[in-house]
Amino acid sequence: MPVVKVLTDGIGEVDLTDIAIYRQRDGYRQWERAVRELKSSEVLEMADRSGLRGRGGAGFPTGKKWSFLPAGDKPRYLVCNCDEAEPGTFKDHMLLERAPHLVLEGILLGAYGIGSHHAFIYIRGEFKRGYEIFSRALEEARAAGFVGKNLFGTGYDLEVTIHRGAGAYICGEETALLNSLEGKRGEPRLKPPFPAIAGLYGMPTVVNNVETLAYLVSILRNGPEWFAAVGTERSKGYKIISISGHVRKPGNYEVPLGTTVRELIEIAGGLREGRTLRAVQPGGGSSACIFEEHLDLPYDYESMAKAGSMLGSGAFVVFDDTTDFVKCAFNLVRFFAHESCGQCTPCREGGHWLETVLHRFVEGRGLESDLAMMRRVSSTITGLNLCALGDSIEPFLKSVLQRFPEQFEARVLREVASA
Amino acid sequence: MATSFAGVPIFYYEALASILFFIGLTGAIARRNPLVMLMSIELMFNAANLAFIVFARAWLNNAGQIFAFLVITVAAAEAAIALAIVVVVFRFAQQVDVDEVRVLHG
Amino acid sequence: MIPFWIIAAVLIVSALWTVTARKPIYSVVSLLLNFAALATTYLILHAEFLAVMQIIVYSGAILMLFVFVIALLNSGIAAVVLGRDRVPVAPAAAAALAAVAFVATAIAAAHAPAIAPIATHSPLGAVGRGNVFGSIGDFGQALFLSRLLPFEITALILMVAVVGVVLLAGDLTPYVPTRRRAEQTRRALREAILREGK
Amino acid sequence: MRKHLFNVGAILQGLGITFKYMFVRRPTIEYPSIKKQHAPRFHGLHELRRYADGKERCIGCELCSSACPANAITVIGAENAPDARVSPGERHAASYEIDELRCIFCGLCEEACPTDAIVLTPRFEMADYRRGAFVYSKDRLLVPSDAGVGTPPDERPNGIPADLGRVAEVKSTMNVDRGYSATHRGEVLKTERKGLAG
Amino acid sequence: MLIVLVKSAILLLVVLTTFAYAMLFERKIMGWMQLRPGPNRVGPWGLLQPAADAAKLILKEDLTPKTADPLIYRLAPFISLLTAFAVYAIVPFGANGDGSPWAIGDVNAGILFLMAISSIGVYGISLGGWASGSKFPLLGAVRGTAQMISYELSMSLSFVGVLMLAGTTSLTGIVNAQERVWFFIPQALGFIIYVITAVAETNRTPFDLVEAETELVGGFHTEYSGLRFGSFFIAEYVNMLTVSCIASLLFLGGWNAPFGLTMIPGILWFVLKVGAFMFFYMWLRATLPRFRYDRLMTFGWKVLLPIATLNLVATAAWVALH
Amino acid sequence: MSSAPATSDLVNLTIDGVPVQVRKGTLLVEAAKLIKQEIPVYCYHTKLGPAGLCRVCLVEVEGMPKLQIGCNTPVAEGMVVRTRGESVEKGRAMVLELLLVNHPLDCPICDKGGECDLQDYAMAYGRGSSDLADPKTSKPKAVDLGPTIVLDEERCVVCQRCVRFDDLIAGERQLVLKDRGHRDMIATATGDPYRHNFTGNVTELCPVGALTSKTYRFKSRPWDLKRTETSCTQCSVGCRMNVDVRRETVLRTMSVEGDDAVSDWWLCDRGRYNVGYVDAPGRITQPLLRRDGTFVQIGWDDAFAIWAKAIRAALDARGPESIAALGGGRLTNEEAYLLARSMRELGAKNIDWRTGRQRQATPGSSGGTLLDLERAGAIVTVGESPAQLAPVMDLRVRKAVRHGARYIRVASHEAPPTMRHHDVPDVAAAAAAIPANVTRVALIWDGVDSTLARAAFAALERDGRTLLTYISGEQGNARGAEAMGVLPFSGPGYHVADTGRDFDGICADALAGKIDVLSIFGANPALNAADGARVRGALQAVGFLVVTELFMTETAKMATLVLPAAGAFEKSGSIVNLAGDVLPTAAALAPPGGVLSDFEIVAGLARALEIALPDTEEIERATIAAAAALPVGIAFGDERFAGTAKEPALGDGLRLRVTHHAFAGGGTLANDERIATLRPLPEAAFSRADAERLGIRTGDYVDLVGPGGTMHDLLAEVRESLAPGEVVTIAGLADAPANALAERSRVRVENVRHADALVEA
Repeated sequence: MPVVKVLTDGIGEVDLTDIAIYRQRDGYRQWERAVRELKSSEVLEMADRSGLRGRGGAGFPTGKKWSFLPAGDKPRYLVCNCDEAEPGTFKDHMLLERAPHLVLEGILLGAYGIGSHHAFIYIRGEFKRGYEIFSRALEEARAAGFVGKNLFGTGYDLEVTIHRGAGAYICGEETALLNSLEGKRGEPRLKPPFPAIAGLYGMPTVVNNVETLAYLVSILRNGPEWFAAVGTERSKGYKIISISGHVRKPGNYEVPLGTTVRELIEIAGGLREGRTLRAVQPGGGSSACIFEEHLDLPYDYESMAKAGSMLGSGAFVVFDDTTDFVKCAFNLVRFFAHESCGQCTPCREGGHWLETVLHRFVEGRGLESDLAMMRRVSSTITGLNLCALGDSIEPFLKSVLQRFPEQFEARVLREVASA
Repeated sequence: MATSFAGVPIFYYEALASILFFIGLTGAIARRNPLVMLMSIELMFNAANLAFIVFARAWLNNAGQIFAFLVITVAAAEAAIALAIVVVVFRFAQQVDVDEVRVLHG
Repeated sequence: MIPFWIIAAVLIVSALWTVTARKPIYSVVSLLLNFAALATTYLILHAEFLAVMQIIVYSGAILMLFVFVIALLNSGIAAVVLGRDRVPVAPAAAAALAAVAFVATAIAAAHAPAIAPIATHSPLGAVGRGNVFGSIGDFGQALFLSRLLPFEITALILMVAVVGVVLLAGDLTPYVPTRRRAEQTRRALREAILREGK
Repeated sequence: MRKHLFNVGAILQGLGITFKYMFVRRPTIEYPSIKKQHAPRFHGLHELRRYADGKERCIGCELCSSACPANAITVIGAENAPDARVSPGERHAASYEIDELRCIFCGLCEEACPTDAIVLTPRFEMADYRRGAFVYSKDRLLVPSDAGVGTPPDERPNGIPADLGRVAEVKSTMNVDRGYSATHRGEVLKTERKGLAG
Repeated sequence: MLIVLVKSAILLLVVLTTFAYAMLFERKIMGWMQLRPGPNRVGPWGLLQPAADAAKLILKEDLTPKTADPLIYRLAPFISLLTAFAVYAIVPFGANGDGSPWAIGDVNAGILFLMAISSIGVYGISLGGWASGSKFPLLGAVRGTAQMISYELSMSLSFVGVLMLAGTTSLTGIVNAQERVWFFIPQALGFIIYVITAVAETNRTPFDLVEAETELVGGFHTEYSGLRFGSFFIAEYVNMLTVSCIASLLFLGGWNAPFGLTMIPGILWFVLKVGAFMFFYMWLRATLPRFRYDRLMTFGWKVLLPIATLNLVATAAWVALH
Repeated sequence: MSSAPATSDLVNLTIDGVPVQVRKGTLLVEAAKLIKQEIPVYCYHTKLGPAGLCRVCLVEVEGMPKLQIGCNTPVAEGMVVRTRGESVEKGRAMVLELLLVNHPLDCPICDKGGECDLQDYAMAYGRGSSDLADPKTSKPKAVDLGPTIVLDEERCVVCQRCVRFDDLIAGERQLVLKDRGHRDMIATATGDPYRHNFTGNVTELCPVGALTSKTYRFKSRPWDLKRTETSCTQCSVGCRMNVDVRRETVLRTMSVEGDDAVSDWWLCDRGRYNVGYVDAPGRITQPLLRRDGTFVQIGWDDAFAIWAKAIRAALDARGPESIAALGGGRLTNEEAYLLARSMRELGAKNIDWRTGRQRQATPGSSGGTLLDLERAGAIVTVGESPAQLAPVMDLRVRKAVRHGARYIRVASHEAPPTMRHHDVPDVAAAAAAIPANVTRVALIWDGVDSTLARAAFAALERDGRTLLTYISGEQGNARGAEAMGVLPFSGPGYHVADTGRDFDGICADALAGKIDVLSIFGANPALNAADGARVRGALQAVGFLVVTELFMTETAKMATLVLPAAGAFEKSGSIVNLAGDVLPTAAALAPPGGVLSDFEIVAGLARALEIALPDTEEIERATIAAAAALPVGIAFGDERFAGTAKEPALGDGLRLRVTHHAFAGGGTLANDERIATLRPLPEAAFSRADAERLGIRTGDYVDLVGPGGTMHDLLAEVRESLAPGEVVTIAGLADAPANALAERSRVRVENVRHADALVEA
């Protein structure tokens, strides 16, 4: 079983929220080392060499992202995205609550890596407990001298600000998050300009996921080569997978990238007795399903994309033969329609339209023409949107429509009772 | 020769004819409108005719009547030509004032 | 006697009106009245045929011609403006004098010794009967038998008059039907355009 | 020309035809006593219809006015009072006038109307003595408030009519008892038909 | 004298009634020929229509245009009316056993009298048209004058043939001369010429250029209204009646009965012939369109007049040879 | 525009096969316009920039996998763009279908029907049908947003143009998008009525019929309107505007697209909405002569004759000194020229346009254009800011501030603006507040206090710095009137002429009984002059007072002869705006019967006086020459313009300040019932210290008593920005004329009635 403990090391064993315990386990050592011994460009280079890719969903190489920041004397900001709201994902939640100091250290390292003096963490509004834990952790760290002015006597200042969201899925999108952070309506910004050029308050900004930043600690500790040695050719390192659905032991499992899908199901205890697998949604609510024929694919960014889906944030949802995919599709579409910010037309109107239609299907009042319409509308609105939310509506719906049309056709109202 | 018809002395008719003639004459001299001048001339013709007929009656000889008839005929011809001239002159000069139309004065 | 005076009065008044009327049409109307009275006089004087002729030719044709010309000129563009009428003192006085002299002569002549009438073959009879003095038959015989030459000469004169009138007032440009004229114009235009084209 | 002048045969032929027609039965209808039944789609006097619930169909959109080739229609729109709507939706015709003297009864207004409010009825008797009487305003164009047809409008708050743009089933709502002439399909005519009119 | 007055009164009544119903009759006939019922609202079969028309004309406002010459404008209808009725002073309607005619006055030169009176009749039209002081009446008047002068010539020439055959100018004499043969047989050409010129003289279709409502909006009487218009109207129909009478007298044997049907009174025959001629008038109106003005003149001068002259010469030759 | 761009700034690309060369950074939407190729847009607006929301401006860019939005894609060298084609059309059709999914098809009801972008694009690019089977969502219609705007939520396509206008252009940030997803909707952030000086622009920006003007709602259909392009004459900016007329009524006014130089495509609410006076019932339509204390209607011939007779009598009795003429701000250049010329033909020199508080309109040779103002690095206002005097100029200021300019107000007593600003106590502080690196400074003066203007000019003038001056006056064509010679000391084209008496002098003469005939053309000094009591006295002292007016204004009521004059929409001519631009005005409709334009009135008087008038061509030529003349030799705050008004004596009490309000005024503003809700209430603003001292709270009613008069029933407002010792009221309100009290005099507060007490009573 390829389950590893890198980030999850100690979680469930000791109380990592206690700074003393965390420091016993080499906590903040890397942070002190970085500030004292390394230049920020060295941190950046290590991140780059490790091949670490963004764990938030898009999988963009972290080092490359940092390198987009323009040179100049403008203030730079690092924002840690802890607005984990993708259906099926619960890894950041866990890290925030169980290993807040690890997260904080990651943030500090990231901020140091880009030469920022002010880092922000945007915590999802619903993570009340996580917020409290992290706040306490931050206070402890501040008291311990890891955050604040003139750190370790080097003259390097770094402030960390916690910001709580107000419960909008869209604020997980980096520009919407920045808007929300600025106090504006949480809706994605028009790109270009990208946040690296004009982000928070118009300044160069990097937005990184909690998990991404947290891995910086172990990368610095073990060296980038250690990290790059694991995984497949382009998807390197480890990843926490949130496995849920029709498995016996759902939960977060940290594995090297490239573990096969079948293995992942096994890790989570396998299917229930007598059930057969129908589909797996490998990357959260916005990813398309993969099916039995994909079971032996390695779970990495490239393979998932090749299979027509994506790895996303690592939310691995398993569906067995008891699944009503119409209801699933409705549930997901309703979620996206509800979470749409309403800025751009395809997402706003298309999502709502599909939700209405799917609701009819759930009630058994579908129309024959709706099937073609859903395919047409969902596929056309993809790619027309300002942010990825609108594009998230299609994949799951499309894949189940294609794979299980009989489930939809069964809900088509064939005869209207002549009233 | 009868000196009176139905109690009217013949010279009454003569006088009547001469009065009509001179009325016509005056008109022909005094008016400038060629139409009225022509009508005055017709008046003079008729006065003469009246005299002819009176004398024809007096002598019971219809030579006078014949003469009057010829006069009527010629008067018709004369009127036709004169009116034609008037029309032509009007077309030509846009006026019919005989004093103003003096193209032929030489 | 009374009919005579009435007729005389009508004749003189209408004649005066003819001469003095401002509008020529009034002259025509009064002259019409004059002619009617004159025709009545002719009937009294046993000139039945002439009375009818007076109406047909004078009233019906000659005067009609006047009306026609008046209407024609009236329909022209320009209003006919005439100056004041002439009242030449000397000729008027002379005319008045002549009139007096003429009347005097007439009265004198009336008192001259009577001359025997040169009777024609028709008797004097009621007007309206056939073959009496002045009736159509009587008149026709005189005209076509004894007075044929003057009648023919008059006919000649009439012929000349007709030719004259046609020459004077007629439009002597050759008549071209509208359609053909339009065709000619078109052809001329086309030729002109072709010439211009060169 | 000669051809025309001497075409006696044609004249005789024509005389024959006219003579023959003296004995042909005449198609004339004794109009005031016998009224012709017009086709239901005959283009006659306009009427403004209502929905079954008594609301005016007209929303004052002026499309009829702009469609009218004779500029006979004048519409002035106004906003509905939210608590006492004249028509469904926000807008109604505060003034709706048709000058029937200008109208050419082409029916384009009917075509243009999005709510089937204006229709041309088969009613054609609208003679009057004053020109002003031919300017029909809403008081004469609107059908009685209980003469509505079609489905009542959607009761959504401020909603647009449910049958906006759909053709309703009955063309005219004219009713004999209400003083309109009985001209629409299914009505019994008051007088019998006679002669060729039948 | 009294007898003459009584005769005149009776005749006036008869002529006026005839006029009234001739008008109704015309409208009826035209209606039938045009597939219409004709007047049928006033009285049974519209028989009271003439009375209604008369009432209307009497009650109508009598207008004199500002531009009109008031005196002549008012005089013209009377001239028309007067001349129209004056003809009946000499028209005979039948004959007693002794040969004396049923007429107000019998004149030897009857036909000449007729021509004289009818030549005066045109004054009504030309003076009325001129005096209205507007364009269309003036045009109507000018046309009317020219047309009347032109056609009167041919008409007179058509008379002359009859006169030569009858050897008299008395109308009674002419009728009597037709006891054996009606003149429309020997004078067929003359009769045709007469029919044509008679239509022209009374300004009826197809020679109604004087009125020509489509071009001249009524021609000479455009401006007239009320009774003055009525006068013209009456004159026109009385003239129609007159020329019908003349046709009957000159060409159709007057009151002579055809085919020896003498049991029917002569007056009835006369009325029948006049009626037939009147019907022909109306028939023509219902059939033929209007002449163009230049064709009318061309026809009158270049066709009718030569033919009439030819007819005259031929008749003269025939008479001379017999 | 001033210089041709360097070649390096240019980018070559191909749009639909057509090679285009445009400036670097140009967006594809704009580039496509160059080749007349339309890319449909809803959220994009040239003046608002891209937002990328509506997604209808899709284009295909070679080398890019997805369709790009044309509104936010900058051009790049060698780019190959297709604005047509299957995928583009499919994408656009989809977007339009989605836009229509919840859009009610009540186009026949909708005011926008006929000029609606959604209609047009749906016809041009849409599918023509939809697979929608479910009922559309129902949302509130006719939502009252504020005194001017009504929102139809169903029709909204959430392009956010209005929101962005309010944020980026007006800077008010009142409108926001509330709620999320398909439920999101425009609303004011606070829930208060949407109210500022530029609200009307959102109705124009709205691509659908969601935002409509209350004044135009259901009044007409666009195709029935007759459109005339003219210039607004409400204030001295002279914005180009389209006037839409139907049935001899001005139904609406619209801004002119492409008018970058003057209005920057916007209109203020006053210019947009104050049009209902054209057919107001109070309009005078016949000359009125005062006879035995009441006005009787007379004919124009009589009016001219009586007027001319009075002038002749005055000239004969006491010479040209005894006649005077006032007014010019409402007149066009041609009218002003004719007036000045006619007066000088008579030998009269007593002629002036300055009947209000403004002293000067021509800023002198340092005057800048409105575009210059936009580019200034610092903007200093002395006197009143243009916010209420010349609102569209205020938009330029806002634009400059958004671009980083520093906005400095000297001793301002107005409410603080919603933009970043610095209030400084005096001119010296203003000079100090200007950042050192700023080379372009704009100085805006309200035209009232010449001394202050001179001081400001002197303080701000510095080597290496461009100082641009502006006078944001209260009268529409004041600068034109000055150029045309409606001044006692200068003739057309600023040529110095014999000096007559200015407005103050005329008033003084009138009070001394020296003026026999005073003719006032389109001015209302009784309401607008600073020292109202004195001016009213002077007007009453004039033997023969003639007023040309549209309405029975305060001045007209005092006249002997009132002549009905045509309004701004009813005459053609030209005006000169505050930046010196000569702008044409065009008649959009004919004046009511019996009403003449001032031009005709002056010409009629001249004819009655038998003065030789120049012919039309000469007037035209002279007007153009005078309007184009450079104001050489006129200083900013020129002493010749300064006037003779004295500072009132010091005393106890609060110092009275008078401010303008865009909707406060007599005449056309007072007689337009359509804008009744926009007119301000008579108010008095106190500083917090004074209010506490006097026990006044916001909402109370107070009276102000000063030397010579009282202002009754003013609504009190406590304004934080005010310095203690001042009370501020609004000028030009007919209900409570501020000039009942002399400006800057000391006033007492009396008769304070508390709001809660009033409610109880």
